[in-house]
This record gives sequence, structure tokens and C-alpha cells, in this order.
Amino acid sequence: MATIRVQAEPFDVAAEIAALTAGRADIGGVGCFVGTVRDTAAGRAITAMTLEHYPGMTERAMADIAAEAERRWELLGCTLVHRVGRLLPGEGIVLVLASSAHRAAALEATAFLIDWLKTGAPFWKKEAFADGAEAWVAARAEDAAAAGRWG
Amino acid sequence: MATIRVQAEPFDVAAEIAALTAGRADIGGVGCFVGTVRDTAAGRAITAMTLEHYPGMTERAMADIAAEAERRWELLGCTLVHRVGRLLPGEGIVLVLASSAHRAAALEATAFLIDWLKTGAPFWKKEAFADGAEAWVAARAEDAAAAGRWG
Amino acid sequence: MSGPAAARPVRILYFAWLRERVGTAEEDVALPPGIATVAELIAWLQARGPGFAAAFSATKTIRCAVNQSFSGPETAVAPGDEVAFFPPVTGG
Amino acid sequence: MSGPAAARPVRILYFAWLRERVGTAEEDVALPPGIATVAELIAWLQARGPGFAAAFSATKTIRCAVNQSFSGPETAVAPGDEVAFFPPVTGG
Repeated sequence: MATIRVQAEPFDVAAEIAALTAGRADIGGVGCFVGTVRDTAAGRAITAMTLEHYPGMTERAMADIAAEAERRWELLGCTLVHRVGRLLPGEGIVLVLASSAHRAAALEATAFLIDWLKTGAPFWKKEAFADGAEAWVAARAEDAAAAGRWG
Repeated sequence: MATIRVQAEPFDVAAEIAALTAGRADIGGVGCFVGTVRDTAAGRAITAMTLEHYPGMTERAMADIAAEAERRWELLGCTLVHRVGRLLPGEGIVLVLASSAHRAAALEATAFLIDWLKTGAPFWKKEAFADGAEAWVAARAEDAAAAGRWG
Repeated sequence: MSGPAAARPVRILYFAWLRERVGTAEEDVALPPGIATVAELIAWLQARGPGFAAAFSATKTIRCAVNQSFSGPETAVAPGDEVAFFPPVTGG
Repeated sequence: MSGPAAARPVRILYFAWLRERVGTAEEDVALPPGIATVAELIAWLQARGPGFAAAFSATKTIRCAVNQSFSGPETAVAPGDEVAFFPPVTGG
């Protein structure tokens, strides 16, 4: 059963891992990915990143992605937390956790989940630059390719 | 520059991620793997796991593995923490972190590091069973295969 | 719920730069006669005025969801549906 | 440091079940004449008594490090070296 959350607040990785693994000792490993806001984009200094999403559809898409991961790998649980609103460089944007009896399943599912979150969940990023300009981030062909490799 | 530690004490994943990412905003993602003690092995209940290692060589092997990961991927940092001594089911044994500007590098390096730690660092596990018996864990062919896939 | 099915509006949502160009985040519109697919709805929206024409000019970069599922130009649109338009997603 | 090189002992370490079967974690031995490789050292250890013979009987499952680097049977062993014997590693 996956934990899915969209929130403005920062997430606490240790607390999320503790919640995922609480009370169970059949887990062999937890794969984890934390995406963070970088301070530059194509050489331009970024002062903030604002994330917009489609409430309702976002949670559905994330739950679908998690269910697909649970179909493909023998997971004991997974957690997807995605932040929205205004974030600063260095802050966490997205957290993916996948637990399994076996490390390969945990790590592959983690990679799958972040690849699909990038291309299959309705979030949009807008970057604010040091000179005051703002721009919506364009979708990247390599993100589509990364998601595509999972078939 | 990698952080390498062998310790009896539990590790704090959030504190390790915070230390890895402190003061830098060029990180796009942190890959992470937490290995934990399972409560069964081949259907037999485990009450504890004791880890022995080769002090001196262990740290060298871990530093070599981290340096190899840093050669293969554009990492901004990595952290390897391995526990020794007596651990209980559910406790963390090993923590791998790899940070990069790009998520694929972070996650691939994380998988590489844990695969190599399993086969290239001098640790040995002994399981204690519910009936009082103890047994050294045998090396698994699939761990060698997993490490071998990195060439 | 409120009168015959054909009288129920379609709720249209706009996200990211589409929302900015259109100038609204959401609206309820009575589905005009003859509009039964996403492509037909886009054509009708483009004809509403210069802001909509500009927003929907780059149709190749516009994505759509009908009732919160990713959809294509041939997807059916009916009264009571929720139809969202947005650029390719950039989350994660 | 202390006398001629040949007088310096070899430090031998044993880990995991090898340590348990041998009955010691480490010892310093004067390298006997004619022993110059890991394989020769193992043969000499096997001849030391039943405990050692039993510990080193499954040579295929025994790994070795000379001066903290994984080594094979043909690796040279010299006075002053640190030689460790252990089963295949099972960390992580």
C-alpha cells in the first residue's frame, strides 16, 4: 500500500523511512531518491522554483504510478511525496521510497518511480532567475526517454 | 570526496543526507539505499545478526569503491556507512548515498556502490536463529552476478 | 443532477503557461452544439478571441486530460466532463 | 626496524568461520624457509595440526588478502607482510 502526498511543507526523509518500515522486519532494503532544487539552469542563476499541479489528478496519477511499480516489483511498500509552491535552491522537491526484501527490486522500483513521476504526473515548474525574469521549465526529451525505457 | 564510516552505532539517514548536501545547491538528486536486517532467512526466524569486519582493510576497500563510483559517474559526493557488531531485525546495516546534478547518475551510482559493497568489502555476517543456533551467512552467487554486471 | 444532461456545463481547467495566456485557471462553459471531441473543443476555444488563439496556437505542445486522465485529440468530450489543458509536465 | 628483514614475522589474521576453526584471530609467525606465496603459506598452515587442516580444507571457499589487498594463491608473501584469510565476504 503506497503512501502518496502532495504538500507545500518540506518532507523529513528519516521520518518517511521510519513510517515505511515501522513494525516490520521483512524488509531487506529501502531505495530512496530525493530530488532537490538546483541553483542554476543552463548556466543561469536560479533564485526560486515554483511548482504548480492539478489537484485531484496529481494524486490519481501518483497512485497509478505506485500501483504499477507494485505490480512490476515485489515491493513491501512505497512512498511518493511531491512538494508544490515556492521552493528555494537546495530544498527537496520530491521524495521516492521503495522497500523490498531484495535490494535490486527496491532500487529499480525507485528509478522507475522517479522516471514516471517526471513524465506522468501533472506538475509544472517555473524558475525565477536572479535578474527577475521567470520562465516555465520545458519538458526534456531525456525525461521522456528515461520513462520510455521501462516499456 | 566520499564519507566512509564503519560503526557500531545506528546511522541517521536524514543527518547523513543533510551532511552530504549541506551548503550546496548544485545537487539535482540524492540516491540512497538503506539495507536492513530481515527477520527470516530461508524461512528460519532470525533473532540477531552479528557483523564482523577487517579493520583497516574495510575502510580502504570502501574508499576504493567510492573512488571508482566517482570515476564512473559525475557525483557531487557520496556516503558509505556500514555497521558492525550485533544488530536486531529491522535495524539498518548499511547506508549508501550518492549525490549528483542528475538523477540517473545518483541512482546508478547508488546501485553500483551497494552491489560492490556486498562483494568487495571485508564484512561477514553471522545469523542467530530463534532456536539458539548460529550460522555464518554464505556468499550468494547473485551478489557476485550483481557486482559483475558493472564490468 | 440539475436538468437534462446537455444543459450541464463542461468544466475547463488551464495550467502553467496556458493558464497565464488564457488569463483564467478554470471556467464552466456550455458545450456548443457539434463539439464532441477534444480537438473540436480546442478549435472552438481558438475562435473565442486573440488570447485563446495565442494560447492554443502551439497545439503540438499542449496536453489534455479528460476527467483527470491523459487524453488525445480524438477523446470524447460530453456535458459534465472536466477537461484540462496544460503544457508537457515537468515535475519530479 | 628490528633486525634483518628475514627475522621480521608475518602477521596472519583469520576472520569469520576461519577464525573460529583456527581458534585465534591473529598471530605473528616467522616465515619458514621456502615459503614465498599465499599457496605455500596455506600448505604450511594445513600441516600445523588438525584444527588448521580442518579450517583450510575447503581451499576453494577461502579468500586471502596480503597487506589489505585481495590476493590469489600466487601472490608473494614476505617477512613483515600482513596476510588475512577469510570466507567470501557477505557485507552490505
